Amino acid sequence: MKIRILFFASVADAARSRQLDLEVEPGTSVGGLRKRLERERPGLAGRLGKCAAAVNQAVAGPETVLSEEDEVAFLPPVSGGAR
Amino acid sequence: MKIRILFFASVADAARSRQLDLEVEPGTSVGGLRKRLERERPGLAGRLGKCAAAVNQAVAGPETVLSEEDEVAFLPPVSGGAR
Amino acid sequence: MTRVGPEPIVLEDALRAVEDPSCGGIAVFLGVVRNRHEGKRVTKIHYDAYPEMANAVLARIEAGLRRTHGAKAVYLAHRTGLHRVGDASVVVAVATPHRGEAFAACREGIERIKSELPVWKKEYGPGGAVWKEEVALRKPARRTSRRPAARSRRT
Amino acid sequence: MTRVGPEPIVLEDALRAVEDPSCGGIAVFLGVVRNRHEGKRVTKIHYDAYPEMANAVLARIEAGLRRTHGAKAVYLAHRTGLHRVGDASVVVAVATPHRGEAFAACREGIERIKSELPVWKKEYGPGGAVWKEEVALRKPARRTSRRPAARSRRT
Repeated sequence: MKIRILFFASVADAARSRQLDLEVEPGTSVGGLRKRLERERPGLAGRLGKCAAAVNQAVAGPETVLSEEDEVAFLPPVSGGAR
Repeated sequence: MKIRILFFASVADAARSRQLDLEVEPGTSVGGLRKRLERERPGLAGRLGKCAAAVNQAVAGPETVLSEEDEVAFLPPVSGGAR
Repeated sequence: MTRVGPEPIVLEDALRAVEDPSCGGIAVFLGVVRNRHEGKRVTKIHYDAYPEMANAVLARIEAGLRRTHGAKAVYLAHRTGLHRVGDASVVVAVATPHRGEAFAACREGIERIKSELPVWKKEYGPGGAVWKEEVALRKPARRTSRRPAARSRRT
Repeated sequence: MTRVGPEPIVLEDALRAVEDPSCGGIAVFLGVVRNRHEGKRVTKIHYDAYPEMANAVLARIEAGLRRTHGAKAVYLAHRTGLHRVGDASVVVAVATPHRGEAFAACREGIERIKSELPVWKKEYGPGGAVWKEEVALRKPARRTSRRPAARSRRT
């Protein structure tokens, strides 16, 4: 099934891309996708572990199972700002 | 000696005046002036006791002794506003 | 920068006054006339003031916010005269390097204004007008200990 | 009302958006780009964002401020793209009947934006540019428990 992946900030720089459409097996989880991307795309090795993930714009844990047409975003840490 | 007296808000309404130039004896205190005004000006009876006083624009206690040309203001309570 | 008078409050003036390249946070409080007070309808408000003293009190509050909260830029203004519902009567704007200080300074600014500023509010409603004289004016937290000069000796 | 995008932040828009005749207090926080960060000079900032999600997060924060603090009107905006020193990047404006609630809601608004909003900051200085990725993005305090719909099912 087809899903869309979004990268931002330093991860987009490392991926040299902000968006990626990918075929994955039914049953693929967010955590499984993360491992596959780190393995298959050299720039991403070690980069996605520090990211939160969102599925269809809502934060989702690694166990979340993906569906056809899902939009999966990897969200790096934010600055937080000086209080 | 001559002093200037200022009234505000409900006290100005009661005094039918915002400003009054008055001759007072040397040695007159803020508290003494307050008593005299309440006695001599009917509209003010019972009205100045709830006011703070300022001499030359700084809050001053009743014992403060006045000098020539002082500006004495009677400051009613304020609204405080709803927190 | 401080200001007491009948001119309308303009937020852009407040912002321009607190621009500071070292500051990342600007907190602003704007007090506006609302249509009810303690359950009763309000149609307009008149603010009476002792302007010379009010300006001096605002200047003292500004100095306090700079000293206590490290505020780099401060704008404090209270409008006088007649206000309609929705009109701004008071503004506090503070710029600080970080946001926590901006909030603390802004809050302290409006609380001190509400309790120390010689400004009085007359509320108009269907039942008539009434002065809201409820809280004794508080002596400023800090003031010069020197007895202030008499009128003739100032300017 | 919420807004994420490259348009400059205009404070008057925020104020107009929170006008409410039942409200006596408007608290505003404005985050601006400053010329230093942790001792280093900053010349400009670039904000990257996930705009669709950021707008959804802002809407959830707005709903939270209305529910928790009784905010009657809320304006939340974050600008994206390139900012110079002094440019506003984020604004939180909240109108409430009384001032205490306005401060509390405004503070909560900016804290939630800083920790929940999918917006990233790249800082430019004499030594080059660096993404400031320091705090794990926090899952919003409240969210719908329903699993959100996939792309094709939304619009």
